[in-house]
Amino acid sequence: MAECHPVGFQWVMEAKARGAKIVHVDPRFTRTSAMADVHVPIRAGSDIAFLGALVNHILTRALDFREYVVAYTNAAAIVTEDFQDTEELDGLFSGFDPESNSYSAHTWRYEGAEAAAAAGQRDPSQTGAEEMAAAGKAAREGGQPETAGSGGPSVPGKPERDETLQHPRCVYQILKRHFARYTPEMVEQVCGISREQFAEVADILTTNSGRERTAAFCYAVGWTQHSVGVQNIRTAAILQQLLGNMGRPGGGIMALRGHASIQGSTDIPTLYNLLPGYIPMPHAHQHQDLESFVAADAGTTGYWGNMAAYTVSLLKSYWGDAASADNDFCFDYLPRLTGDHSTYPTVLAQLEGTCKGYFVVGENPAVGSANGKMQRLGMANLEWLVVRDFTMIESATFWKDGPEIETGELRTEDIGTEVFFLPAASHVEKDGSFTNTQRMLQWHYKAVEPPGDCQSELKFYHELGKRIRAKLAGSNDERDRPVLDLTWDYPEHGPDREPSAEAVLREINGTGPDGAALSSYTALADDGSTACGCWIYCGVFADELNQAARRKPGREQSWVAPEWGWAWPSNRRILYNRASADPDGRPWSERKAYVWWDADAGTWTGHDVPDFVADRPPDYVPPDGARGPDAIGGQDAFIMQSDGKAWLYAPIGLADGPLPTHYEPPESILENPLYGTQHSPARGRIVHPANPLNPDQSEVYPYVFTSYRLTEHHTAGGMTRTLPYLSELQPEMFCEVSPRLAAERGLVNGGWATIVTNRTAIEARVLVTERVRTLRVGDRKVEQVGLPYHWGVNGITVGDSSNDLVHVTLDPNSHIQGKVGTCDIRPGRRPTGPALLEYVEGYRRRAGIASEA
Amino acid sequence: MNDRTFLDLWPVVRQLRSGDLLGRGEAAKSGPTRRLTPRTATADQVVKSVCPYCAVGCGQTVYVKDGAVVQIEGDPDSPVSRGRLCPKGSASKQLVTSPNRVTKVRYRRPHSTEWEDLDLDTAIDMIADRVIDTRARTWVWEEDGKRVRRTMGIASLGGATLDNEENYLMKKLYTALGAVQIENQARI
Amino acid sequence: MKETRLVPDADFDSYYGRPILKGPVWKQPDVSLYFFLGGLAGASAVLAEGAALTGRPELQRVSRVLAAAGITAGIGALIHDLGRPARFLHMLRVLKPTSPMSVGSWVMAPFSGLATAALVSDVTGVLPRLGRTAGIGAAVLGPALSTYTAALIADTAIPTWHEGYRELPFVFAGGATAAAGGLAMVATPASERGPARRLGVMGGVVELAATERMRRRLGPLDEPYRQGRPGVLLRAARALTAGGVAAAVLSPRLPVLARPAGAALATGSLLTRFGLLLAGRPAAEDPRHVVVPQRARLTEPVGTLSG
Amino acid sequence: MSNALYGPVPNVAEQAGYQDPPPRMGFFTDTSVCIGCKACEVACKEWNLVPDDGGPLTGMSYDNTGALGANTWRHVAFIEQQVPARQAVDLGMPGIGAPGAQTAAEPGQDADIRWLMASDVCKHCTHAACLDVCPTGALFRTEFGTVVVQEDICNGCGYCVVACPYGVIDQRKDDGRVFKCTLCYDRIGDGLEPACAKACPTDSIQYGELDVLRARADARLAELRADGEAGARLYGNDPDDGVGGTGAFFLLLDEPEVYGLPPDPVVTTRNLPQIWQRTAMAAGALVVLGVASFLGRRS
Ligand SMILES: Nc1nc2c(c(=O)[nH]1)N[C@H]1C(S)=C(S)[C@@H](COP(=O)(O)OP(=O)(O)OC[C@H]3O[C@@H](n4cnc5c(=O)[nH]c(N)nc54)[C@H](O)[C@@H]3O)O[C@H]1N2
Ligand SMILES: Nc1nc2c(c(=O)[nH]1)N[C@H]1C(S)=C(S)[C@@H](COP(=O)(O)OP(=O)(O)OC[C@H]3O[C@@H](n4cnc5c(=O)[nH]c(N)nc54)[C@H](O)[C@@H]3O)O[C@H]1N2
Ligand code: SF4
Ligand code: SF4
Ligand code: SF4
Ligand code: SF4
Ligand code: SF4
Ligand SMILES: [Mo]
Repeated sequence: MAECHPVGFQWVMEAKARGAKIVHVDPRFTRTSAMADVHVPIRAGSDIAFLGALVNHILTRALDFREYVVAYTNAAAIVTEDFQDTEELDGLFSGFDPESNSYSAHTWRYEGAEAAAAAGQRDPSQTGAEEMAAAGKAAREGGQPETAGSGGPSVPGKPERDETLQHPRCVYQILKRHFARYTPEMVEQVCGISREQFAEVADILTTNSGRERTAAFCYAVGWTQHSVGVQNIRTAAILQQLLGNMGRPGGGIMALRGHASIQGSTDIPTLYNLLPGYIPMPHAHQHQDLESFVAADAGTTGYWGNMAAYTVSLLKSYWGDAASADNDFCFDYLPRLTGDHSTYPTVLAQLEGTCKGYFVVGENPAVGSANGKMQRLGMANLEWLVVRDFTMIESATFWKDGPEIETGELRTEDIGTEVFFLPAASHVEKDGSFTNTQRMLQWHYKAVEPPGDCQSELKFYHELGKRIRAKLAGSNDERDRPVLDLTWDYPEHGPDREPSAEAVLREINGTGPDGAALSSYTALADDGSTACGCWIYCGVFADELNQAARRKPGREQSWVAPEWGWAWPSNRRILYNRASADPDGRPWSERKAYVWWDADAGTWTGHDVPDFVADRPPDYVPPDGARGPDAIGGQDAFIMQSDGKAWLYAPIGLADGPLPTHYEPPESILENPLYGTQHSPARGRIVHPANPLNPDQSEVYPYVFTSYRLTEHHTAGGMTRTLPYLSELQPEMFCEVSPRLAAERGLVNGGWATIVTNRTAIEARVLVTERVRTLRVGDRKVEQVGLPYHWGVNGITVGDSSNDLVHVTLDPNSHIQGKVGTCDIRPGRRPTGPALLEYVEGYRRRAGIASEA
Repeated sequence: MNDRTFLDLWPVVRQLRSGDLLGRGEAAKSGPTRRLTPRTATADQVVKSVCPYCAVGCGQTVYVKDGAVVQIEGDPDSPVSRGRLCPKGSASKQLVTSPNRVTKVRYRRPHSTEWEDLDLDTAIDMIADRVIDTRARTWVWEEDGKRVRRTMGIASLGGATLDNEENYLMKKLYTALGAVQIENQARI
Repeated sequence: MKETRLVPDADFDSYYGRPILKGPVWKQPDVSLYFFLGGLAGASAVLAEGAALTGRPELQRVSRVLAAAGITAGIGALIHDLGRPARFLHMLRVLKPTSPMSVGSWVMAPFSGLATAALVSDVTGVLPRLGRTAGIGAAVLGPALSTYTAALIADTAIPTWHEGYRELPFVFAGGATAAAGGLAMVATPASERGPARRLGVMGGVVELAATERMRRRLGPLDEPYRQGRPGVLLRAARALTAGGVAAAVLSPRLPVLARPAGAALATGSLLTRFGLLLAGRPAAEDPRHVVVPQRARLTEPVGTLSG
Repeated sequence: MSNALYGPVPNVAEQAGYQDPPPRMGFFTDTSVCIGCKACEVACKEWNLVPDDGGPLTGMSYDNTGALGANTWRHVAFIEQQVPARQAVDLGMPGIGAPGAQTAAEPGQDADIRWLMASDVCKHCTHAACLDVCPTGALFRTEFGTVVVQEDICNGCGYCVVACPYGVIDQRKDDGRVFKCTLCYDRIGDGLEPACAKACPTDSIQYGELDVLRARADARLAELRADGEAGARLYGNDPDDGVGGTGAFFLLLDEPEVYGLPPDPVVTTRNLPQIWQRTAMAAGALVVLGVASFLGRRS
């Protein structure tokens, strides 16, 4: 965190100054470790084993916050008899289809909850046993697990419960059994973490949780970028639920996300599987009309129950008057998914030739995406490519200076891609809002005109849309109706006739029947009377004011600082904050008071906007058959969940199992010590000759590598390798190795090393450092190679890209790439030109992998 | 020391006149030093902004003089960052004013070995044509007997560095065009 | 008061062995040359005045030339060394007693005028009285000009220089007189060479003795004077000076030795300047020279390094 | 007004000729909370338009700027050390040379590591050798008690470079003049915080009135000591030290030399009276030699 979110880290330091204990779990000793009370070096890719053992530690010693657990989590829920755990199936859950490598969640369901097979549910895996497997696969590929970005997926009805937590099939007991084998000894075997250190962390965590104290988890891509990325975070979520750390100040799980508006670009997604506000993109097999699309949620409890209103309002904001009840609000204008159309399959489509045109707008896949070669080969096979950036990034110049040109795999003259490089305007050259990692929107103002041809994306896309519409004007082709009916008239201003970003934000916020900006998504209707571009952002333009531009100085308001920017939903700063009060609505403790029930006023109140129905008393019990928000009970603190509870066990919604399970990374030096199942069975595999994996436990690739960031550089480097002040601070690509590995391989500090995988080999300068520890995993010594991934061929400082080494294997839920693999490392620089191919081939031969062609 | 004589221009004289016999302070100051003003004070516009790098979302204050950015520093009002910036945030001015920025459209013809110049207007027009053409050629109404109403011929990547409003317009336009392979950094 | 203790090699920490101090950025040979020429000029002005007072016109002429040419060339070297030569006159913006360079500048400026005036008057015969007065002025400033450079390098943080502050002025005074005497020996006819020879011999002896004493006191800090190029230069300088002294002593009986003796004395003085100055960089770059004595005085608080 | 060359000075600005100067301003750099982010280095360069002077990778942990210099007015040092396992009491065994050079073996279970980071800067000495030796008055003391080079005056004589006991100030090669931290004289004159301190995410660099900072530092030291951080110490805060105390002082977790700082610097001008005295004696000696050379025979 100190490395990648340094200014956010000031709050960790603040906490430390007040006595907080900081534990840092990372393969390397980083700047964060330097400030931590405890640094826990871990074998990359083994976090579930470590976290799972903490779960086990809590459960076996009954250290959980029982009152919280019973009231707010699904610990008491009973699961059907059909469910079989990894204990029984040696690492698999019930419902696995080896044919499609995917799960059906049917057997994971709650007892008593309807197993209704309503068509078109958000998660189709409950559509009945016959279609289970196929539907599970479709759901996974359709990226539906990710639609849980603002609340869990729906389970219809409420489950049977045993509040004594004794029922053998209640979630609590299932959890106990599932994690029983996650012992400190196992942690030693799997993660290379000593029992003493494990005990210390367990003690710090549990003694700092409870009524008076809370513990928080912060994570980022050290957890997500794995084939079990989502399950890594799920394990932490289980811990936090058991310890009562959710929805409370100083608690929770903080995703330290990436770019300035990565959160915004998920909320208002430029993602294939989502529409704004986590509304899923319709799937061809389930959603042919609006009714089937919203049906699954229409039946459920909680705020997702109003899905129809959100969807219709979105369609109205896209197609305005053209969208009416008569034409299903233009629902049919939406393209449908049939599978996984995420970025890596798109690259496969480029290699196949089906994907012909590519916009790269503010991303640098030639350096940033896993398996850089696949990315470049894909781009070399396009008809046209538009790159919009500040500088000549590698994704714009691959056709003349990519590594494949050097090796002779590609010839510039043979590459038929037509490339447009369009210069982009920077953040000070345009108005707009970023949503930071706390879900907070902050407005930035245009300060100067963009130089030369530079334009904002807003201007470019608006202009592009205008031209396409003009060129298609008069077309009678049904295909063109969505384009021509689009509401696309935004007020323009300034010398370059820049569209008004505020007008767009207002459209996102939504307007009511009278055309005035709405102030809350609760006002959205499903009859076409309201329009709203992103329901969770409704309120950001409340009172016709740009709430994201609010800048009341932090020191002039409470520590929650609610009048700075605007956080979705409803300017709420801590989600599920109802859980900061006990079931009766009283703060768990005075120290930790945040939101509570004011019985006299008959309302929830506190330091933040309560995340609850404002006037719903703690003792409210919804009547049978209640739907939508009406079905939220007074103690259902997790209101976006359809059952109102935090999920220790996920009966639905995950592609790789209801509980986190340790699997070895796709390339591993170990045999899975926990189960006979080596890898995550549902992991996303990208099969292509350019994406070969190293064999497991190969002596040819005996070391683990992992990749990461440096404080001084940013991601693929386009924004830092081009700047003199940052380049001089980290002037060359390097790798970090332990003194023992250096001795073993003859690596010299400051010298060169070549790092080899089945994909290719790269070179880097060497830092020999005690900060990379040799791990004792069982009775063997495990060495890890650390690789920052910021370098490429352009810029002030240039170097080989780590991502040329990284294979593409995806998390099945989020389709995110991995960051670890296995490799060999040798002193000296790598061969250049065609000799590099021969060198890598030599490794392949020795590893016994037949080469393709 | 306000009533300066001509002789006072010579610091040696000032040394003797002021108490600064050793010529350490007051006496040694030069004219430009006396007139020193920070460029934050001489800026003709001060604009509130947000750091463009990472998701922490630190507040920035942008100082503009004669239409150019002269300084970017932390916004002390921000409850997120309290005026602080990391090295990247601190280098933001260089990001914006860097001579390495490419400010002209560049065009590479298929199979060509070089970049060419291209007029911005023409470029956008050509891109619009490419979109229309590719879309027409790759349009699919149905797949496996189900209506899909889309093109798999056009993809887009990027969004996490962009404004919400930009992402909104992008997704809106792409969706209307029937393009579905729209992706950003959330995936990688 | 304790003198500098021995520098033990063990038990010493540093930051990657990096220098703690910055070495001199002075250009070479400019600055060493200036140090030599300034010293030469100052001592020559004294010699010239002596010659004038005692009626030795040849010696007077030669010494006046050495004083004026020395300082002119010296200033040239100095200006060449400056990072911003156009700002040479900024030297006279302030007068700072805390800065040997400032004081030196205020000495050098009038000196150069006076020495030049004295020479011009001597050569042209114009304004002889003023010329003489100028000569006296130069002779008064001369000793300061010859020695302030010692104060200059002693008043730095470089331990090897600073810790030599007791003897350095004598090294420089001796060297300056050795050079002035030596060069005057070379250029003056035998009839008027006596004072030059005696000056050269005495200067050489003082230079040798002071250098020896300084280096002994420096102990381990002497290392930069022993090693590398400075070591070679200083060894050569010592040989030349010692040889020059011996030859000069013998020269009344063996007149052929006079000119070589004078040249050897001057060259010895020149090389001493080079050696001392060039040692500044290695002295600054070795963190041991900073850490070890400082650490030692911290652990034994009674001892002080500089007394 | 004492015009002292050594020892504590109650009011440095007054000593430099200012009447009723504002309080002395300075830095307290608490290295125990430095995360080595180098924001200070970048912010300083951005504000002061300092050129970049990047070289190749140094191999010195994450330090690639090496040292303070004409183009690096803040420099962050990175020190990797092995320390006995989980005992924040001992100084450990600081190493020299490249990290990892000390042991090629794996660290024992009894050895832990720590990574010290510290942002160094000009000390703005009470007795500033650089200033006192400057012949042009380019270096001067401001009303805030700080030490600043005037770019329009400096003639590049280079004297200050060798005078600084901390090796701070240096010449910019292509320019000839010397440069160093100005403690953002322009900014503080306008009531602003220096750029580096403002950027510092963890408040490792604290700017303020020196007296206030010294008190705060004492409290912080006591706190760390109480936490068992036996190696913690203040550096430069003592007006009785060799430079009269510094305007920019530090809290360190190990010996100064480990961070590349001199353990006990003494301002060279402390000996200036003796130096002048010796010089006068030598000049006198020169006169004596001159006179003596005219005694005796005529040729
Ligand atoms: N300076 C800087 N800041 C950034 C960025 C940047 O490029 N530079 N990028 C931004 C972006 S886009 C993102 S997504 C965030 C990412 O922020 P982070 O997730 O903090 O970034 P990383 O450095 O990639 O990974 C964090 C740590 O994970 C460790 N790690 C690797 N493998 C494992 C593992 O298996 N288990 C565990 N426990 N740890 C592991 C690495 O050693 C590394 O120290 O940062 C954002 N902030
Ligand atoms: N091996 C390995 N690979 C990784 C990771 C890892 O940890 N290990 N991390 C992954 C993660 S989390 C991420 S987010 C990616 C990041 O990878 P990328 O997103 O590909 O990398 P960036 O360099 O951030 O690319 C963003 C580009 O957007 C440009 N840009 C900035 N603002 C604008 C704008 O307003 N308009 C336009 N048009 N362009 C703009 C920048 O100049 C920059 O070139 O890398 C991923 N790759
Ligand atoms: S200043 Fe640094 S921490 Fe803050 S938003 Fe920018 S990159 Fe992130
Ligand atoms: S540290 Fe050096 S440069 Fe800074 S004031 Fe002191 S003597 Fe001058
Ligand atoms: S180099 Fe400049 S600042 Fe340094 S002493 Fe010389 S004139 Fe003064
Ligand atoms: S005070 Fe100003 S000049 Fe000095 S280091 Fe900090 S930013 Fe640079
Ligand atoms: S900005 Fe602060 S935390 Fe960062 S390196 Fe500098 S002193 Fe350390
Ligand atoms: Mo990211």
